[in-house]
Amino acid sequence: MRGKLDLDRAQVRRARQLARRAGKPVVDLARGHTTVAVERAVLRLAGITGADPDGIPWVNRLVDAVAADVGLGHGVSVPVFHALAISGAHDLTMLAQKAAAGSVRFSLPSGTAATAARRAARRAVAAGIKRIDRRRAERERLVKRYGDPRQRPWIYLIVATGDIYEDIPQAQAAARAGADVIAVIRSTGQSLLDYVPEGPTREGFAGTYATQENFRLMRAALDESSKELGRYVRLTNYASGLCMPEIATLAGLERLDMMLNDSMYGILFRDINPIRTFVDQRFSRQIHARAGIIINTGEDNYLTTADAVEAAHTVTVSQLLNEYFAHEAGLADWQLGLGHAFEIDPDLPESFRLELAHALLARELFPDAPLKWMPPTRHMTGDVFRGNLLDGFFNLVGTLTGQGILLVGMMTEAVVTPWLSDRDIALQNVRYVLGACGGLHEDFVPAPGGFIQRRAHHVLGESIELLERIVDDGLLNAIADGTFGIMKRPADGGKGLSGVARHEDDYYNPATELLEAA
Amino acid sequence: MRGKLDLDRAQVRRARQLARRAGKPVVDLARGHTTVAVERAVLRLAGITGADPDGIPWVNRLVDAVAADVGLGHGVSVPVFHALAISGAHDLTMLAQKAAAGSVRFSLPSGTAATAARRAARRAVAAGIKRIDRRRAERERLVKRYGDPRQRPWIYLIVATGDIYEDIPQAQAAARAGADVIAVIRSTGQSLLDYVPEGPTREGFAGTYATQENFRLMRAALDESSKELGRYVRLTNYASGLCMPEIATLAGLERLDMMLNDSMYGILFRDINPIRTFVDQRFSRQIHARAGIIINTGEDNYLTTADAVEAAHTVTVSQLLNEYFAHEAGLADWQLGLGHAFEIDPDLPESFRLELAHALLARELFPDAPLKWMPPTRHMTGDVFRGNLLDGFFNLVGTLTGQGILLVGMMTEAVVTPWLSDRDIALQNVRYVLGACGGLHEDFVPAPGGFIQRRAHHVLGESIELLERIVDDGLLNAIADGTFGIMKRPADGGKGLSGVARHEDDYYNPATELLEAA
Amino acid sequence: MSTIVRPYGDTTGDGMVQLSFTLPVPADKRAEGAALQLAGKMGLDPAMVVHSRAMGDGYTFFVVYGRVQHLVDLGKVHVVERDFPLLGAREINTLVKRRLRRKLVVVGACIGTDAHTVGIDAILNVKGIAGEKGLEYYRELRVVNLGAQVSVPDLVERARAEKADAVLVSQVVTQRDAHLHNTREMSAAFREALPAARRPLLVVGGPRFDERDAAGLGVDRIFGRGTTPREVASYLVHAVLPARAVAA
Amino acid sequence: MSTIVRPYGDTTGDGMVQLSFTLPVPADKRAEGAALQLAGKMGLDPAMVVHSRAMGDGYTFFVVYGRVQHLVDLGKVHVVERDFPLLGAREINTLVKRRLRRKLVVVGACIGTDAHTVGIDAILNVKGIAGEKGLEYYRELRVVNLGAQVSVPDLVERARAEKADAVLVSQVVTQRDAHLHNTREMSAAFREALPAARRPLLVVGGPRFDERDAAGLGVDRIFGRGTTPREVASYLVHAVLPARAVAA
Ligand code: B12
Ligand code: B12
Ligand SMILES: Cc1ncc(COP(=O)(O)O)c(C=O)c1O
Ligand SMILES: Cc1ncc(COP(=O)(O)O)c(C=O)c1O
Repeated sequence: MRGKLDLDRAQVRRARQLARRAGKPVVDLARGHTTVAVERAVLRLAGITGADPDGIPWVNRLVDAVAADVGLGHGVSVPVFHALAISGAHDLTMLAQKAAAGSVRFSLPSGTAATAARRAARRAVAAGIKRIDRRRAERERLVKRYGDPRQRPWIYLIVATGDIYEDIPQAQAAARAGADVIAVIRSTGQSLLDYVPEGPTREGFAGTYATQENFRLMRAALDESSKELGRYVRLTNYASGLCMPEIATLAGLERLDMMLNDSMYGILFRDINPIRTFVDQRFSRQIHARAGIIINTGEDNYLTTADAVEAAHTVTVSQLLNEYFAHEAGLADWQLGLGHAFEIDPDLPESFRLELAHALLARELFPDAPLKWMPPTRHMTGDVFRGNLLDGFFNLVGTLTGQGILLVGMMTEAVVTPWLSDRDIALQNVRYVLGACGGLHEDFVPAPGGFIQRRAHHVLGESIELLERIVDDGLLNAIADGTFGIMKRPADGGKGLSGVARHEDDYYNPATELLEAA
Repeated sequence: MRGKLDLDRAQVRRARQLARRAGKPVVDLARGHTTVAVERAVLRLAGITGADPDGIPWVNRLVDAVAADVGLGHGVSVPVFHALAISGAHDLTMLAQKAAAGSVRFSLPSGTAATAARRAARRAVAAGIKRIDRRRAERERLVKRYGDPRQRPWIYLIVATGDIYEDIPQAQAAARAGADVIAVIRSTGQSLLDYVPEGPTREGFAGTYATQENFRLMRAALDESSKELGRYVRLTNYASGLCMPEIATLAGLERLDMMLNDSMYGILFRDINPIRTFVDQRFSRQIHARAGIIINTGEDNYLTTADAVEAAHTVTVSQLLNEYFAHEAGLADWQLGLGHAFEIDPDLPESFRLELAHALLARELFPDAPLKWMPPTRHMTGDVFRGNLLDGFFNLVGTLTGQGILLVGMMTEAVVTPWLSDRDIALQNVRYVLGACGGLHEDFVPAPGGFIQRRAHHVLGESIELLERIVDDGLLNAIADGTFGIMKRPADGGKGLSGVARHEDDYYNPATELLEAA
Repeated sequence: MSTIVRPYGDTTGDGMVQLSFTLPVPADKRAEGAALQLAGKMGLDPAMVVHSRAMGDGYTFFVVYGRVQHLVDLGKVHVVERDFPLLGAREINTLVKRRLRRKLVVVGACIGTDAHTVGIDAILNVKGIAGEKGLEYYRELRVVNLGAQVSVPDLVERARAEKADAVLVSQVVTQRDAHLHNTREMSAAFREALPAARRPLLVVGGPRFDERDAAGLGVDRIFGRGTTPREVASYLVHAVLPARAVAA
Repeated sequence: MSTIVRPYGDTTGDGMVQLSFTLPVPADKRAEGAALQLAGKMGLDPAMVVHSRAMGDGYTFFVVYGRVQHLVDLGKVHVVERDFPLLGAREINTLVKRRLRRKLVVVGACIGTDAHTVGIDAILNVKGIAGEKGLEYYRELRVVNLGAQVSVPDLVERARAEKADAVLVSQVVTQRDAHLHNTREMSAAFREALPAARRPLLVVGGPRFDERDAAGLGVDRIFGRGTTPREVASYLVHAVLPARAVAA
């Protein structure tokens, strides 16, 4: 079937080819580097837990100690498991404590010692991956038992009190009120922390820290809700920032179901170094692929800094790149929650038809992906009455164009992080629109050659042009030039570059090995 | 062109024929009767003005005196103009004063005296009709000068403070904010008053009294606004209740542009006697036809007492009857603001598509009428956030189905008569929807044989069945049975029956004569 | 458990509320300051004007968010609790039959110029509301529904003629406190026309009444938003029977 | 003209306002009573609960309409009026050149963990906002935009290094009063690091600040919602030049 937009298949194919060509050099770069975060993720898979009295996780202390002694370029697995073997420490956590106390030093073994260390590392990491596999199987069981949401799009709601113990009842209330997916927003500062905080937390700003314990508490609470409601309620968090690979790992271990995980968000909106990001990205996506986690990409963010009409094609280009990177890392189409958003200035004539054109374009370019449709934010104001109206039309585009995941917009977008009542009002809005207009897509037939088709074709054309330029100049240069979200991020700038190392010849990473073998 | 609903033309023709057959006996009834209100309207055309110290208009005193002396069945024109000739009163107003003082008596002249009285009456009434004609020409001039609204539907806003001096600035503010039509709602009690209050008024409940002076003040204010805005702003009031014909006349004299004027509203919702209503109706519509006034019918009201899905066909039947009565009274299609409303329970699945089906049915049955599309009221609650959302979807139906006049819904529908800010919020809502979705009707193509078409065909079928029953039983019996709005109104019940009289053989009404001659 | 609570935005005790209003002043800094002054007087501290919009030349609309400093003392909440048992139709009929030994007569109307009959019809007509049948459905009640726009003298006259045990009045239009004026006029008329012993039970209802105002309005009971017929019927047997059953 | 006004619903002096909030109590009559109690404390009389809705087991959301009894005294409104002339780009450049005789140095940043740069960029970047160019466009201003998530020590250090005349700080996230804490921390750090005479002018901005709080937060000026670059530039020449032009 040709779809409602009558897209040219040859053009679509060409766009995908260009995205592959634009992304390939970056994948090669990622394959040749590691980062402190990747190495910490590996050790987390291998079983290290806990934090020092200052709250710095032992895994950080351990990786820092290894890096100080032998550098990062060989991977930490071999030196760590070698030290574990010879130090007499019971486990990695104890080893980290000793290292912190200065009573262990790290070195690169050779010969059988090296082989033994590799084998031990691989065994330990395999156990971690096994746990992830079990969590995935558990999810599949629970989904079978309780069932998936009855409708598409899935209803996705944000919780953001900063306090996990306030978040939990709010999340449960939201689930009861109809949410299919709960996202716990992170505290503003977390993405730039180069470690993952520990334990349950109550002091976030505009969001709650992502910690393994918070993940566990919230997943357990939502398991209760799933049981109560007879519908598996999904949990989302953010695999982004300087600890992206570790958080992905913790998500896999605690059976989170979706993760925000964009290939460029950290670069553009957190000023994290591009190389660091791409290396961390690839590893975290391999974990997500294994864990059966759906990723959510962040193209919506571009439209908060760039104009949603002018920059519509940058969203498409980024979706194509995110798709390529995701496939390369082993993710299947059903795991690609590619992002896009309802951010056109509502005062623009025909803005709603433009939104429809953009949303349909994404739908038809990625027919098998559970697209994530994001609500208006930029043009939301303190006029909450108008806000609820705009959110209604956003919901309408969602159902008319068959989006997969609907992030529910809040009338207080411009005012506060969502209140309990905001969510309730927003969910009523969604329910009304999905209920009243659920079948309307049958009657929505963009006029052949009309405004909507023309707009979609135009955006696809612009996307191809932009991809051609990126293929010529290189993606890193395009990012440096402000192509996405008007944010200029040179490849040698940004935070976290010091945590990147080029692979030495003997670089060894049992996790990558296992994940890529699958 | 076949329209979006693919209606069966033969069915549509049949529906119209049935409506004519159902309405005809009632028209015959109206042609054979007069009422106090019709006679007062005639005298108002003939120039009587003013009220006694208790506020009772002289025209009431005069008609009552005539009725007391010679009855109503001959019409008041001849006895009045005969008395005027022999009493030495300067004008009708003075005559009324004398009559009230008991110093004049009325009789039925014969021979040349009768001929002279008729001629005098006809001359006086003709002068009144001439004034109406001048007002119509004036409107046409002003519309030419300032222009019609740039968009369809026209935006229709209600003002209802109860105080004409608060109404005026509010109406002007509304016009500035985008209203094309201003309706001044009437005080709750007025429809049951058997006289028209005089002068400017400040003490209405939930509306402002309809008086000639209030009409004049508001029209003058809106003329100012029209000039300021470069767009002719229309004014609406209510030709309904016990004084319907007089108010229609005053509207013609003061250049109101639209009037609420339904053939059955007074019967059903004010418990006014059916015969009284149909007689008053016919006369008032003849005036409206002459004055170039657009009438607004009240089918929307049925859906506040009956269920909007179950009773959808009663709206269609009533529209067909209103159309027949209107044509019979001389109104042209462009003057038929037939009413219908967005009143389906929003919790009903596919409610929005049902609304679309009903609204399109009306559109395609009456392609040349400026349909009046009424907002949700019954299912509005104190949840004003949800209210604004529903109003947005109501607006969307309005633009998708090409409605002529959009009565703007208010988020506070269930709470208060509109506040200044409610109107502003509501107008922003309208502007957003019409601006963002103005061209969307091109892409709205009900699936052939799909939900919307099937629903429309079904309602048309039910309408034909109901019309057949009405033709068999008689319209008055149907009304007595609660066919419309579940209100049961027997032909011999209700208010105002005592003001109805059967025509005597010599009944004379110069106004009808002049209006029907045209 | 503490009986002191505060409004809840997203954290226990945060006290957050939303507020909107119009001030009759042109939109400028002074207007925003005026809005903050009002919010302050209402107890918002801090208060944020998150939206302001000029309406015409002389008016400005505001949306304000903020923390309200007042505490809500649940212990001091004054409500009209249902102080009678909620009965089924059968019980009600039996009670009337046994204790009144005749039908209980109910006269209903919308008074004044109010023509909103849907509410009183929901209480009186067989059809009822919210799945409950209306009072006409109760075999032992005799219901006389006078409909809309009934004048107070007509109502009193008819109540007397029908020997009404209870008069049920609906008032929906509230602009300029029409519902309060009409109710007061009605109760005064009954007081004037009939000695206390023969006066029917006076009940008013409508979506905007405050149920706590019965005494002030001179009526026996007020029913608000979302009332159901069974509540009313139960109240009637409770209020009419004990006192009068003896006399009857 | 009277300087006393009241909120306006649809009639002068009616005092009508709209209010919504959640109470952490189950939805029942007591909850409605609690809502009315709060509305009463806020000065609404009469108050009508026009909507209530249970959210989960323990919370109820209310919409309340009513007449607020407070008066707004326009004479006592406290606003931060613009107490400096609004200048054009050319005038500003000329003034700086003539009176400062060097470029005026502006250092800007989002501090703390706040990463919302759109607002400060709107003020600083050439592109500007609302049709006005940003400060970078002014030839005689030297703008150093440090971007997002700048720590306070880094900001102080950089301001010192650049010999900043003015430091412009943006704060958008307000949950738990983050913006107030960060601003206080920032102003304290500058006070500690530099003697009063060498301390740059401290300016903060963001959509949720109350412009009247400058003194309390230890800064020289606050700019709120909808600020434009020209206002800021005009303020800078006004506040930096007179005092310092002499010293320079
Ligand atoms: C339906 C309706 C109409 C219909 C009425 C049909 C009819 N036969 O009743 C029509 C279209 C005719 C109409 C006309 C007008 N209406 Co009207 N109408 C409404 C509407 C949409 C719904 C009311 C309703 O039926 N609610 C459903 C019933 C079941 O609820 P209820 O009345 O609250 O009753 C329940 C309880 O309150 C209680 N109850 C009520 N009465 C009693 C009595 C007793 C004894 C007891 C025990 C309990 C009880 O029990 C009921 C069941 O739970 C409301 C808006 C809204 N959404 O609320 C406006 C509304 C009530 N109307 C309004 C107005 C102003 C008018 C007009 C005056 C406008 C005009 N100037 O032309 C006219 C004239 C009417 C008049 N003279 O009174 C205003 C009133 C504003 C105010 N607060 O003062 C409203 C709020 C709309 C608005 N925002 O402007 N209206
Ligand atoms: C765009 C945006 C983003 C973008 C930011 C991109 C960027 N590079 O800036 C992205 C998508 C990255 C983002 C992320 C987040 N955001 Co955000 N975001 C917004 C949004 C939609 C618009 C803000 C904006 O750009 N406004 C336009 C500018 C021009 O206006 P302005 O900032 O008010 O600036 C004007 C004036 O205030 C003033 N001004 C501002 N600063 C200064 C400084 C000086 C010196 C002067 C003189 C004047 C001045 O002048 C400006 C021009 O007039 C708002 C919602 C909304 N509609 O307001 C949420 C919002 C600000 N974000 C919010 C949140 C919570 C976040 C997150 C923390 C969520 C999370 N936990 O993941 C993240 C993390 C960000 C972080 N660490 O700070 C909340 C803040 C809630 C609160 N009140 O505390 C909001 C209100 C949304 C919400 N309701 O939840 N966000
Ligand atoms: C793709 C993506 N990742 C991450 C985040 C969250 O930001 P942070 O990593 O700062 O928590 C967002 C915010 O919306 C996002 O869109
Ligand atoms: C057709 C029609 N006529 C009249 C009215 C107004 O009622 P009244 O005549 O009581 O002023 C309405 C109310 O909406 C109406 O729809």
